[in-house]
Amino acid sequence: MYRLLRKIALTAKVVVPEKELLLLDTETLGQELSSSIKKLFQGSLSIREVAAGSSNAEEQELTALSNSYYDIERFGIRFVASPRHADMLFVSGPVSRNMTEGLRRTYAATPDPKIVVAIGDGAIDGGVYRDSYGVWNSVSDVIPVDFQIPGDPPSPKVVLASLLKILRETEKSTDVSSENK
Amino acid sequence: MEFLLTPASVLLLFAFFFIGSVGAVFIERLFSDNGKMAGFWGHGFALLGSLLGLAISVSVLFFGQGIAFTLPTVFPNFLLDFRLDGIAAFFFGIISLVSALASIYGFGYQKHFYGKYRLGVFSFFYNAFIASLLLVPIANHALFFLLAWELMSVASYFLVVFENQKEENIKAGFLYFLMTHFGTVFVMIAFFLAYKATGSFLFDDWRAATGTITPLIQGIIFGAALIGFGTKAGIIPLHIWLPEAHPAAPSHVSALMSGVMVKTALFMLFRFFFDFFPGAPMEWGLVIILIGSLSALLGILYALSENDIKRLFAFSTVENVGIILLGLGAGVTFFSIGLESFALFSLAAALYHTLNHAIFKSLLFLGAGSVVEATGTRNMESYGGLIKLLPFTAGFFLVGSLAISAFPPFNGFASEWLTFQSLFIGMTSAEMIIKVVFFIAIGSLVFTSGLAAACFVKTFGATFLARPRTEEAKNAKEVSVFMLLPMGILALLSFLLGINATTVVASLIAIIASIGLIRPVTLQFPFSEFIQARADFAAILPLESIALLLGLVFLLSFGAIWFVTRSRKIVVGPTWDCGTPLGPRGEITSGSFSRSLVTIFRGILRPTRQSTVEYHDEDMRYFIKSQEIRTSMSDPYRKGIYQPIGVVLHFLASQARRIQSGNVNMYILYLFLTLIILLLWATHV
Amino acid sequence: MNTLLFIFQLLIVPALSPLGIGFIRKVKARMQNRVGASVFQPYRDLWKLFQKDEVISEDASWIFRFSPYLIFAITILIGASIPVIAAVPVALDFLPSFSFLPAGDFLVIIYLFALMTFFLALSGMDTGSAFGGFGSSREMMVAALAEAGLLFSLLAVSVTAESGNVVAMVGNLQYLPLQALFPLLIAFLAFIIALLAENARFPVDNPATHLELTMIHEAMILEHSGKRLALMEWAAANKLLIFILLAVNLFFPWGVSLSYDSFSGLLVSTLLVVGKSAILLFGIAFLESTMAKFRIFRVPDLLLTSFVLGVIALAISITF
Amino acid sequence: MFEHFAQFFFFLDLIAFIAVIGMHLVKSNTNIIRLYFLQSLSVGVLLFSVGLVEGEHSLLWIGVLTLVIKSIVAPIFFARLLRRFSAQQSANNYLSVPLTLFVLLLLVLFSYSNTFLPLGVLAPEALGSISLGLASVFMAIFLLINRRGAFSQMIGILALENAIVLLASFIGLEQPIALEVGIIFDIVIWIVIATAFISMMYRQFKSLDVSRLTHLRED
Repeated sequence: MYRLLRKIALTAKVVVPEKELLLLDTETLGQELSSSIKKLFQGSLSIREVAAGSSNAEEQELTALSNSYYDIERFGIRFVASPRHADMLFVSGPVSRNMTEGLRRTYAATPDPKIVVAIGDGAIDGGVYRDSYGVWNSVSDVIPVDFQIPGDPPSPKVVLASLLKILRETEKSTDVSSENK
Repeated sequence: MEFLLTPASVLLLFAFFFIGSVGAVFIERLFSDNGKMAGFWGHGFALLGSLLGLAISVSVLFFGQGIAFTLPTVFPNFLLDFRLDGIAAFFFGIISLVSALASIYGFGYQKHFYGKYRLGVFSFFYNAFIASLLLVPIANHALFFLLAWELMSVASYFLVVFENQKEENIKAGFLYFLMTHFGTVFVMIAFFLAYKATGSFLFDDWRAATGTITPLIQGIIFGAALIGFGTKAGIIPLHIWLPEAHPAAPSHVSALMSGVMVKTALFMLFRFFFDFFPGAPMEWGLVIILIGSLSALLGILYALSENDIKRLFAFSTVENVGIILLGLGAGVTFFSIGLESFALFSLAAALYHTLNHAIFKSLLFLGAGSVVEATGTRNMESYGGLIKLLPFTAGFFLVGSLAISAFPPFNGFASEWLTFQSLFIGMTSAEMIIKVVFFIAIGSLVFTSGLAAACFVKTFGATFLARPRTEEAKNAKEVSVFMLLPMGILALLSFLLGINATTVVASLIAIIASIGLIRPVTLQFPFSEFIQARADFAAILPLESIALLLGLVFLLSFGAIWFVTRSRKIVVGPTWDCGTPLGPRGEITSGSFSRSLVTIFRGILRPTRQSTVEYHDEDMRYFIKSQEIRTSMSDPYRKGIYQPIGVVLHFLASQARRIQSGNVNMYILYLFLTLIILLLWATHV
Repeated sequence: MNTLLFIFQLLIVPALSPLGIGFIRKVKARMQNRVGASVFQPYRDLWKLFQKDEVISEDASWIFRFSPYLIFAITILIGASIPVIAAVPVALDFLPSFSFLPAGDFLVIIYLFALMTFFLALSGMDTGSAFGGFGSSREMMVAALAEAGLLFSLLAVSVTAESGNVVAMVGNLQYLPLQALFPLLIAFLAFIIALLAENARFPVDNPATHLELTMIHEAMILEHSGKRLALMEWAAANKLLIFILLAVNLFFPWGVSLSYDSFSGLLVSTLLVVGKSAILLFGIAFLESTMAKFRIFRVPDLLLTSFVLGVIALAISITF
Repeated sequence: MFEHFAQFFFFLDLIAFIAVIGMHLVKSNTNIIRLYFLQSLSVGVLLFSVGLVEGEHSLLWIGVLTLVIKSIVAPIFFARLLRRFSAQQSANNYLSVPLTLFVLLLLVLFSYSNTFLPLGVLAPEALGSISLGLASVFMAIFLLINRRGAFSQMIGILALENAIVLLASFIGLEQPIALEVGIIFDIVIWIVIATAFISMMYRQFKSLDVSRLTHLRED
């Protein structure tokens, strides 16, 4: 036990600095959130991940988010079990026929104000499974989508950066817009 | 008001019941509306009688000195001697209160029997039952008491087997009849021993002759009384008839039986240990406490594993009888080691729990009655979601469950808190044996209250919450106002009795002191600054301020939160079941709820499980067509104690049959031989 | 002046309890070598949940809608009646009899917590989802068995302190010689086990898990959303802080000031209480990081050991 | 009242005693009726003479009544009954004759033994006839046990009746008249029942043998 504790105490704290994340240029498609919602979810955000026929690639990347390198929790973001507790829905994979009902129910079960993020190429436009008989090609065909994070699968850094950009970008732009107003 | 204190009022009371019972039989013949008028007549007069009884007991308790009179009878040694002193008036009051409310409930419940059973007969036995219940505390002559006791047993037997189309009711009735008379045998032993020791059947002479009884005789009398009245009260080894008989009776009768008839047995135990032969040695107190803790713990464990709603309440009656016995046993122990005022206090706790249990148990049984009336079955597995269909019943049922699980603002908590305090006092006494026994009592009481909370979450949840699991539960409808009114009154009473616990305990201490052998002195309680029981005033935990605080804090937080979140919307959607449209079969039922606790206590409960599998093709045994799992509780008492006794009796009986050879001459020979033997014995003795 | 103290006493526990939860999460993160959310994250979570709308199941009855408020109110009531910084019951100036003293009786506290668990389990069962039902069944099992250990440990303290009221106990315990407090150590162990069981902490239930088979407390609040979820989380935090304060002030009573007037006494007592609670919270977090969760049917043995420890403590404290 | 006529009463008692013994030994039913006639005759005469001696008019009537009913009506009635069922011969015992005699001896010794000395104090001068009467009571009961035929058992009960009356009169228990009439009335009723019973039994079992009744017992 003692050796474990000593190892914990001594190992260096290595975590992706926030600045580096903000500088990453990721093109996130989707219009701005209103400032009130942004301010609301600034401090704390709970995400419910829905795998709608995904190839589990996006899920691997998302689990990596809560390790000590990326450590999503320091931004007040955490993954929750029930859509009732969730604010944001991460939907991955082209929505398969038998997941449609499940996805619609999850969407209905999430209280407002809620954000839907289609993560990974599969979710955005069907990716490699496009136009196959079993899928709807994209999440937006089933439920309204607010943001998209492209990539097959997008790396954790990209996901984290886009998340921060979704929640914080207007500051910069408001500073910008407030300046030029 | 003075009229209520005269013997005439008591006779008028029994006249009401007489008219109610006999009249109903004729009424039923006159009107051909399958018993509707007879039912109203019977329940009406029962209501009148009980209200008069309530008035008498209130006037005796608070204004008068008590009623005592004697009616001579034909037989020399048999006097109808009535005596209504403080303690008898208290029980008289409880009985008449619960029977009044049960009769009101009966008006609504009787349409359950139209056309199926004869309501005239029901009213006859119903009035006879209540009359005999009221006779028991008032009887002051041993034989008169035995008459009332027997009348009570017989009347309740006929009420238990009233719905005789169901086979299990008949069996339950037979077992009940057998066990009560087993108990009555011991009661008679106690009475006749007392008669032999004191030379008279009058209880007053017994009270006077306290000094002259040898300890041995007193011990046997106490033992016989404990077994006799214990059978009627339903202490653990003798309880097997209670969960059979109480559910079989119509609901308002089982409310009477569970809430009140059990209390008459405890009343007589109190009389025997404190009124007739006070000064029982300490060992009796410890024995009562051990029986009490055993009954409490095992009673609630069996209630927990029960799926039939009325059997569950019957087992919980066994548990509450155990708790009352704890208070009584503590009283006997303190009295024997000289702490009279603490004895007074723990007896007040026992009587308070008797009153509370009579109220919330009858509330729960009436609630169960209306649920059974609405759904038509007693099996909790087929209920579910009834709170939306029977809103008032659910509300009152919740109040009853809160009261019985002893939660603060209600009366159950007040009496359990008092029982705890009296057990704490016993714990600090000098003797080691007393300390050990009181430890066991506290341990069993705390486990019992924890399991009681779990049991009543299960009962309320499985019956009223979530979605209806069967068709009957789906189209259940709210019961008539006659059935809701008594439940409402009982719920209000159980709240009021919880709130002003102080005044109730003060009057109880006065009642017990009225027996004249214990004078309340100032008590110094080691455990709580809140108990000050001086001569005339007993202040216990101010439950009303706790209730007030809880109410205030609830309103404050509710208002603040409502203000903060008033602009938020509430959307009503389907229950979240991981996206799959799970039907009502997915929710938890009473059996699965108690499965974890039953598995933990499997050593005691010994659950049995048979699973039968049916394959499509017997020898291939790969594809299962259907699988059935049947879980149930084995009944150790019936297998362990009553079965062997039955076998032995049967064997003896079959031996005795051989004497009946069928030959007339043989019988005359037996006669002749006995004649000769008697002659020899007569001349030589 | 008393009114101010009365309000202070009323609000101290709900105000500080999210801080306790935040501190435990921070230590657990640190143990996993993560930065972890800030200590004030629970406040933000609560604030966000209060702003959100609610989705309530159509099968839910009025019990589902009102029990969060009742549960929250119970924790506030108990929080106001236990000794936090000073062990002296405060009553309103204009209504002297209206104080929190009666609610401080240790039996009342145990039964109020049982009432809270009662309604928590009912609201879990109300929506008819399988998780809620099983969560309530396991919660009632744990609560039924933990109550024994809880009662016996508090009883041992009350026997040593010769008083039934939690606030008065702390006052009396300070004057007792040290060896009189020896049985309290055993009682403390029993109390800690009961604490872990009642607050769904580690060996009994994993607060962060969402695994249907193991979660007890989480399963019951799966259906709650918006302000009702916030109330449930806050009530759970309050309950944890109350247990921590009881454990700290009852079993290590030194330093708790006996009156509100001396400012220096209050300062010392505040520091001591915060320090002791921090140590206890660190202990819980440490336990959660280094220990595996017990299988559900090993929990009764744990609770039985707490019961036996309580009985031993009581036996010792009675004989001496 | 017994001093002068002790011998005469003892003689009557002896006749009754011998009648009962005869009932055990005789084979045919008609003889049993004749012996019963003899016994009731002796009882009747005794009662009549006691009435005469005591000057009790009521006793006289009782004596006449017993004579008429017991010794005249009953035997004729029974004889006609026997003729109807033509069962004159079927009277046999469980025990063989020597054994019956041995049991009778035992009973006589028992009644003469000193167990019944206290009874003597009631009528000191008639000690012999008391024990004789007692013996006849015991023997009448034994007759019921020993006889196999239903008819002889009927007569046995009536003989027991007479023996009791005899014994009572010797002990001086001339009961109040109501009891006497009661006993006589009893006999009349008994006769009616006996005929009904016999005819039913006969119609059912075609014989008066009691042992046939055993299979009536339900197992």
